[in-house]
Amino acid sequence: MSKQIVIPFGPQHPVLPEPIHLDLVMEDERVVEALPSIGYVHRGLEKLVEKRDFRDFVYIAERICGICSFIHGMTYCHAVEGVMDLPVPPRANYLRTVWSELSRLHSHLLWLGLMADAMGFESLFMQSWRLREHVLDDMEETTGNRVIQGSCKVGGVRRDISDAKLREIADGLEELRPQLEDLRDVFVRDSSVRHRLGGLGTLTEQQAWELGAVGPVLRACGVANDIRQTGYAAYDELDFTPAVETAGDCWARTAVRAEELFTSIDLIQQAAEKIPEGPIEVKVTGNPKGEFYARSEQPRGEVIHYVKANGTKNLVRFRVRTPTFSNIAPLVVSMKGIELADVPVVVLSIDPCIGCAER
Amino acid sequence: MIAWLYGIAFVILAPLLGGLVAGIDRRVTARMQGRVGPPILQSFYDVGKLFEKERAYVRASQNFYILGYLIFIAFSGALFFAGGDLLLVIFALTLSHIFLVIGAYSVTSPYALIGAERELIQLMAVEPMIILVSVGFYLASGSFYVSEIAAYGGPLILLLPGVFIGFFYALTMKLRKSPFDIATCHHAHQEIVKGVTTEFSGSTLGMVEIAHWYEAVLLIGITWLFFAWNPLVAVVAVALVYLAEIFIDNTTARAKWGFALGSIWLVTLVSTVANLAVFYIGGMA
Amino acid sequence: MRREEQPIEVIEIGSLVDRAAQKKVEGNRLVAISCAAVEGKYEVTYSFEERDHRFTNLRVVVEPGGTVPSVTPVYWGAFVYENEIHDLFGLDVTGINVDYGGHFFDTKVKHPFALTPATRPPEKTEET
Amino acid sequence: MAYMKRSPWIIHYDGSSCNGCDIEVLACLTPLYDVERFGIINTGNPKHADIFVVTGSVNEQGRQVIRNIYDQMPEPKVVAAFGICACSGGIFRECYNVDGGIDQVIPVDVYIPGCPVRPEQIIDGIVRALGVLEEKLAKMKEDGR
Amino acid sequence: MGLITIAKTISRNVFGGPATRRYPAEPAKRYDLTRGRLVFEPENCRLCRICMLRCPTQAIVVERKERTWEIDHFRCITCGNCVDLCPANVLHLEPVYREPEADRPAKEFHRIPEPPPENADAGCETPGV
Amino acid sequence: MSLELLLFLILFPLLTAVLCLVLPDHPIRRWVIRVSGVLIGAGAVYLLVTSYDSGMRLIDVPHEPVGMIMQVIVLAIALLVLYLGVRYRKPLAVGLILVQTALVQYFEFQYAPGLAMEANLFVDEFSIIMALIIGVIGSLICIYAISYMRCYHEHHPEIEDRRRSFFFIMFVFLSAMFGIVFSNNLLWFFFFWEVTTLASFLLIGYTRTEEATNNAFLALHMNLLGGIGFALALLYIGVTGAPLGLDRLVEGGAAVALVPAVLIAFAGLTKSAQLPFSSWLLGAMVAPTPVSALLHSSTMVKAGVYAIIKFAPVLSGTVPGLMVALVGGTTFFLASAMAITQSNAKRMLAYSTIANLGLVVACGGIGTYEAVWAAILLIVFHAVAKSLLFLSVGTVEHQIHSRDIEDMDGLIVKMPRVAAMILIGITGMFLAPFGMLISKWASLRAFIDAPGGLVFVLLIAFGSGVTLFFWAKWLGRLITRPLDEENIEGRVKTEEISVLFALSALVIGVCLLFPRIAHSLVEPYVLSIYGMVTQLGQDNEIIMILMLAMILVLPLTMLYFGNGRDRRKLDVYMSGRATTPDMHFKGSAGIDRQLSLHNYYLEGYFGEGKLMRIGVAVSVLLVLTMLELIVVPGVLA
Ligand code: SF4
Ligand code: SF4
Ligand code: SF4
Ligand code: SF4
Ligand code: SF4
Ligand code: SF4
Ligand code: SF4
Ligand code: SF4
Repeated sequence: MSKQIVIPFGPQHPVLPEPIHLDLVMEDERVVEALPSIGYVHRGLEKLVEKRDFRDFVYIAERICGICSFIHGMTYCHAVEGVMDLPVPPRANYLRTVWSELSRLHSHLLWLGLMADAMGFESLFMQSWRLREHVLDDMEETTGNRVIQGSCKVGGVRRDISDAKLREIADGLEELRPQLEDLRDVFVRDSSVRHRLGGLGTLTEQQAWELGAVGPVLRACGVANDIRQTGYAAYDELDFTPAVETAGDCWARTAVRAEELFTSIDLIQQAAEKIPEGPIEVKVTGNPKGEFYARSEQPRGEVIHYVKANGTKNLVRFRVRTPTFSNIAPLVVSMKGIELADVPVVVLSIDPCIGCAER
Repeated sequence: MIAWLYGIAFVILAPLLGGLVAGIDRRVTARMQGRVGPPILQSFYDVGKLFEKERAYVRASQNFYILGYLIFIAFSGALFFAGGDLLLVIFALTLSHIFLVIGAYSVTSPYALIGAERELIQLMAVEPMIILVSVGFYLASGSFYVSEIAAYGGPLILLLPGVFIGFFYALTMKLRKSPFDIATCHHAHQEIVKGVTTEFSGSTLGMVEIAHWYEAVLLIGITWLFFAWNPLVAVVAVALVYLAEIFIDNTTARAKWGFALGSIWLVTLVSTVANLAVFYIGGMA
Repeated sequence: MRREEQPIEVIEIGSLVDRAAQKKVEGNRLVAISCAAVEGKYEVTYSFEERDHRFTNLRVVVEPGGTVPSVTPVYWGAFVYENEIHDLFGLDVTGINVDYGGHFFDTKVKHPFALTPATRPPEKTEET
Repeated sequence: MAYMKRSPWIIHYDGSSCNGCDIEVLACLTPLYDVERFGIINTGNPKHADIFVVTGSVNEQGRQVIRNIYDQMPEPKVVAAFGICACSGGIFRECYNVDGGIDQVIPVDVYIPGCPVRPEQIIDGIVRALGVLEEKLAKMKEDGR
Repeated sequence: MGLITIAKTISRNVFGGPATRRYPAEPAKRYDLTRGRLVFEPENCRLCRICMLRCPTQAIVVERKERTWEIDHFRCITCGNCVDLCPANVLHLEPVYREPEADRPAKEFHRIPEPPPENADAGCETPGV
Repeated sequence: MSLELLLFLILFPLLTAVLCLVLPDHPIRRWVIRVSGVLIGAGAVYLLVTSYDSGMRLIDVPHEPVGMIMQVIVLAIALLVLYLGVRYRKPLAVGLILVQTALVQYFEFQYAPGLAMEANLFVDEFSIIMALIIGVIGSLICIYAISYMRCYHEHHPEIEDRRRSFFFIMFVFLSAMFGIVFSNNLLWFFFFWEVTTLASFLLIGYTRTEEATNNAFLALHMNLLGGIGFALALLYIGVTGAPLGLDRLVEGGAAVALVPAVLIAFAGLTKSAQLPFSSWLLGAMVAPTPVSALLHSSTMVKAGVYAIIKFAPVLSGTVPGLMVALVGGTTFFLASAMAITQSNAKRMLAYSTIANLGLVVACGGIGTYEAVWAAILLIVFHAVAKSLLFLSVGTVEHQIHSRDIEDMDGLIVKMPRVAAMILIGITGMFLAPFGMLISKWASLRAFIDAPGGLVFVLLIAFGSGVTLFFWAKWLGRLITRPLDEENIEGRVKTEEISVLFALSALVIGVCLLFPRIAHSLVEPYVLSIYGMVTQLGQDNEIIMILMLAMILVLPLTMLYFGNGRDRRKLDVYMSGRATTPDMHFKGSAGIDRQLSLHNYYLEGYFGEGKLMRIGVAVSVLLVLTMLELIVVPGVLA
């Protein structure tokens, strides 16, 4: 008897930071069908490798997405370095780690804010983004840009951070910690937040694993899978345990990300302690030949840069598999039986980054 | 006669007061969020601008409904400040909202439709409480007339604490504040875009804004009645109530409509039954 | 800095679905499906990961005009990769559970990564 | 009495960008930059907007969307292209699915270069856009609408 | 579970005052490294074309014959790759942003002055590209 | 004079009925119906004109031989029901009719001769109001039915065309309704009551489909149950020697009349489809729409509340009275809530009818002068607005072949005049300053001051919130317009449209004139019964008239806004998706999607099944308590 409402949701919609489209089929506000479609951000940049010098392509790789752009740049470098078997100096690895973790901090704060906005909690959004600016200041001071850093290059990094500056960053984050803790408490404990997030879009551990969920989505289901454990950059020398929750719902995903803020601060502080002296890059000679899959943990989960090269300065194939792309299938499953008001929340719960998903 | 003058004064002054309150509201909100916020007169700038815009439309009939909305909301406020029958005020207010909803339906747009449905849910959620507020005033003061309620010598708030709590709870929704801003809210980061006003632009939207101002002043007026025996207390109390609403707006996530409806009804039921039963038991004894 | 082992095993197209199923039984998740056009053929690589981060790959080589069977019966979520490969490489994947029918990415150049990319016939719609 | 200048409401659409510019646009709304100081609200709804802020370039699927939003905005309206992608297609100019800057689809009034644009540049850009908005309003009045 | 858990933060905001940087009333915050815009000093350019060949967005066009150097600011991503690679050190990044423009393209065009005769054969092939 | 008029009103429809039965389907029959309709309406109006200010007048009609005829007819009815019950294997119906007949016959032979009755008929302001409703609205509906039934049979060739008996029953029914409202003798009252039961039963079963038959029997069962209650009341009167005349019985007050009052109120509850008996009215919606309009919204169900209001002074302030009121209040709230989940327009109207009758019943049960005042106004407003709505839905249904509210979108374009009339009907049902709302307001005030009024106040407060929702969303559906539809109104028969116009005019007229109606009819009646009366307050009347005027004037602003030809028309916001003029948009995976907009039905919150179970449980408890309260003291005594 009840009739279905069929409406387009997106590509332009105030709750969508990036364009995607859903055909929403609803009864009252219960979503009975929601098939996503993408392609609004697809540029086709993978094909640009055929036109650019593999060393300069890092700037393009960074612009796969502006949010964890540093990690994209780094992963691209890892891939090329993997093909060329290039040893990166330890100090460069530490610096890469520091910037990665700063990226994660700013990305998670950004996402927490968007999530708050998706559930109509404006002041929480403001607070998250306010704290994020602190991280961006650190970024700009050490790399020269707030958002797209341009600090990584094949064979190392382009800029050094002085030990004193590193200590300053570590101390600054320590000062920020109490405010971040307050912020986390709101996300994790506030009853109005739990009303919106709890029990929503739940995935079981097995579902998440078999659907190929990655990053916080996977860890929220109780799987302690974090690519940083594979020990790229300096992570093999630093100590951390991945944040894990077991509920598998939107709340758990939020809690995992909120907790990871503190993991990142710890890692940056450890790195500031342990960072060795030494050069920050090695000279790159010759052209790459071979293939390599570089994997790293982005704020949104595992990213893969695959590089195939034939010994010229242009690569043959460059392919990025981003965490969002991998999380689309889990998202589609999570959307079963939700309400219209939950749509932005559930969509955001995978921290969708369409920019990189579509490249 | 003097009563009618009050009514006319409302029609003229309420937008000024309402716009100012809206401006202060935005300013305070910004402060709570660690921002500077817009100028106090921003709401007037906004509406002024809306009337400068092109008068485009989606359906020609939309303006007609929205004008109805504006007129009747002003009318209900004028009736209130003229000291009229509170129940009639409420009915006129409801009528005006129906005009708004119909305006939203008339444009035949997905988000306006959902907004209209939610606005209706919102009306359905709040209507009982608003009616019961007037019943409470009647039981306490013996009259439905605003003029007589306002002239009641004692502090009505002490007689009607439960009703006041219920009213305060529902006021959040009436003022379109989080957690009950399910149908529209001040900005537009919402799954339903701008709900009922999604399709309105320019002067049509301007009229909606002005209507919101009228409504805010009317609601402030109803709040005032609880404290009317002492104007000084009343001013402070009304300011505090409004501040508290802003505070709540800033400390909660938006609830879903099911929860909003259920909880408002529950609070309405519990608070008013507990409060009003006293009158009936007292009346029997 | 640790460098990962990443074995790639080239297998027959016919055994693909069975091997994928076997991977699933062994507790692997599907990490990615990638495709590359090299030397006149398409390489489709299926990457897997075990819980201990062990990373392995299965690869099939497809002639132009050939098809690959979908692994969605095994890994439900594989449809995103398979639709992508179809749209970018023009490679037909048979039996996808959620088939976008070539509308996963609507690109200006159809199948841009194909060995012979086709140009889309100019569409006259919204431009006025 | 031009209120137009004091209450610029924007709609932001993210074309094929890398998100870098988008998050900077969003950052402008937040406490550190707080463009609501100038009466700016991000409406997300073309019917309410005065300034159309586009970040990122135009791609195959985006053309129609950008056009559609632009058409739905009531006059006077201004288009601001934020970031080099929106100005010219930027670094992705040569990608097979990128058509170039926003001006490939709709007339652009203000260009703001940068990759990404910074909040300060965004504020400058909007201030510039306000000038254009006023001109357009004056013109509209002249035409007697 | 907690009610109104954000109250602490809000009261801190209310009493601590806004965090807003009042740009443009106050100048923008900059750091030494801030990459605002690319500046070119034509005098010492050797027209080696490294910047052109290695610019990831191909913002620069160098014409040796005409002795011209041209940049499209609507393409430059201020990555600084050219700055790093320029053998003559005639490219710099300044921490001042570019202003909005009303027209495109935003091209900056330079004619490189003839070098003094003693440097005449310093023009060189571009290595490594 | 009066006697002749009353007899005309009761007997003339009977004559028409017989003519309908004997005349073939020919223009003559149609003209007979039209002319009689006009005459009946005129008769009712004439009654108003001649006797509105003369208070209650008893009219002496000898019981014999009328009583004999009635006796025969009652037996004939019993036999008919018995026959049908056996034929369709409905043992319950057989049992009920046997019990009822036994009771009545026992009364007839044992007690009736001993009870003196001189004034068998009467007129007062309330019966004038009722007569107007029956006469004017009833005959309008009959006239409407002429063309409606013709189309009905064109659309449904599978249904046997029995229009002769259809109109026969319709007019018999009108006659019986007049009988009810003019009877002072409770035995007569009962007789007419039974005739309406039978008429309703036969009309619900008109199509003879299995569903119709079952629903007809459902209605029969419940009404017979009520009839048994009525019969018991008669028996009680016989046993105790209480007066058989309505006037004197009511005057006797609770001491004498409480037991029969409660029993008749019980009958009234069944007839006006209150919980737990409401299912029959929903089932009755299978009947052709004029039947729904006539029997099941504007007249027959009003007989139930009429009886309750007549006994209101007796019930007032008693516990059983409170129970009656609670049944009504509960019904009001729950039926309104259930209406939310309905998309079938007729079913929704049925629920809303039940709800409004519930409100009237609540007023009657409370029985104070304010409550009665409100109740009568409710009856008036409801009758006009509801009949308009039912008939409009009938007309719409024949054009768009659906009675589903969701299929009515764009009606404002497809059938602008009919849509406008539905709009009038809907606004009449729930918006200030239209009638229903005023009456609700009045009943709210009546309840506040009543003992235990809090419960009713709550029920009204929540009920009106709910009411708002379902009416407004229907309203919205009519004026949304997803497609550019063509106007198909020309296909509607002039006769249908004229009736609708007449009813719309009536709705507006009644709203405009309501102070007048209140002063000249309702207030004198209430005054004569209670010696006290409420008044609306002149300022409030002015305000309401003002609001109405504003609403009526508002469309003139369209002149200012114009049709917008000089402005730019913007497309609907579709999240950036381009749409075609017929509202298709490109969906995911390249599928072409049609935009589809529908209302909410809130099944999860107001599910029919769930609420019905609650309602039945509560109301059964209340009804049982009510009956027990009169049985137990009786037994004890
Ligand atoms: S995951 Fe998102 S934020 Fe990170 S690089 Fe990709 S698109 Fe950007
Ligand atoms: S909830 Fe969203 S739309 Fe509402 S005021 Fe807050 S930011 Fe604005
Ligand atoms: S201009 Fe730069 S930062 Fe902005 S969207 Fe384009 S690539 Fe990203
Ligand atoms: S790299 Fe430097 S010297 Fe060479 S052309 Fe460019 S600017 Fe001139
Ligand atoms: S700064 Fe980067 S983008 Fe700009 S011209 Fe130099 S190399 Fe090109
Ligand atoms: S001599 Fe060679 S290395 Fe030196 S500037 Fe010229 S080209 Fe460059
Ligand atoms: S169109 Fe009218 S007259 Fe014809 S069959 Fe239908 S309802 Fe009857
Ligand atoms: S819609 Fe109604 S009138 Fe038309 S065929 Fe169906 S049941 Fe008969």
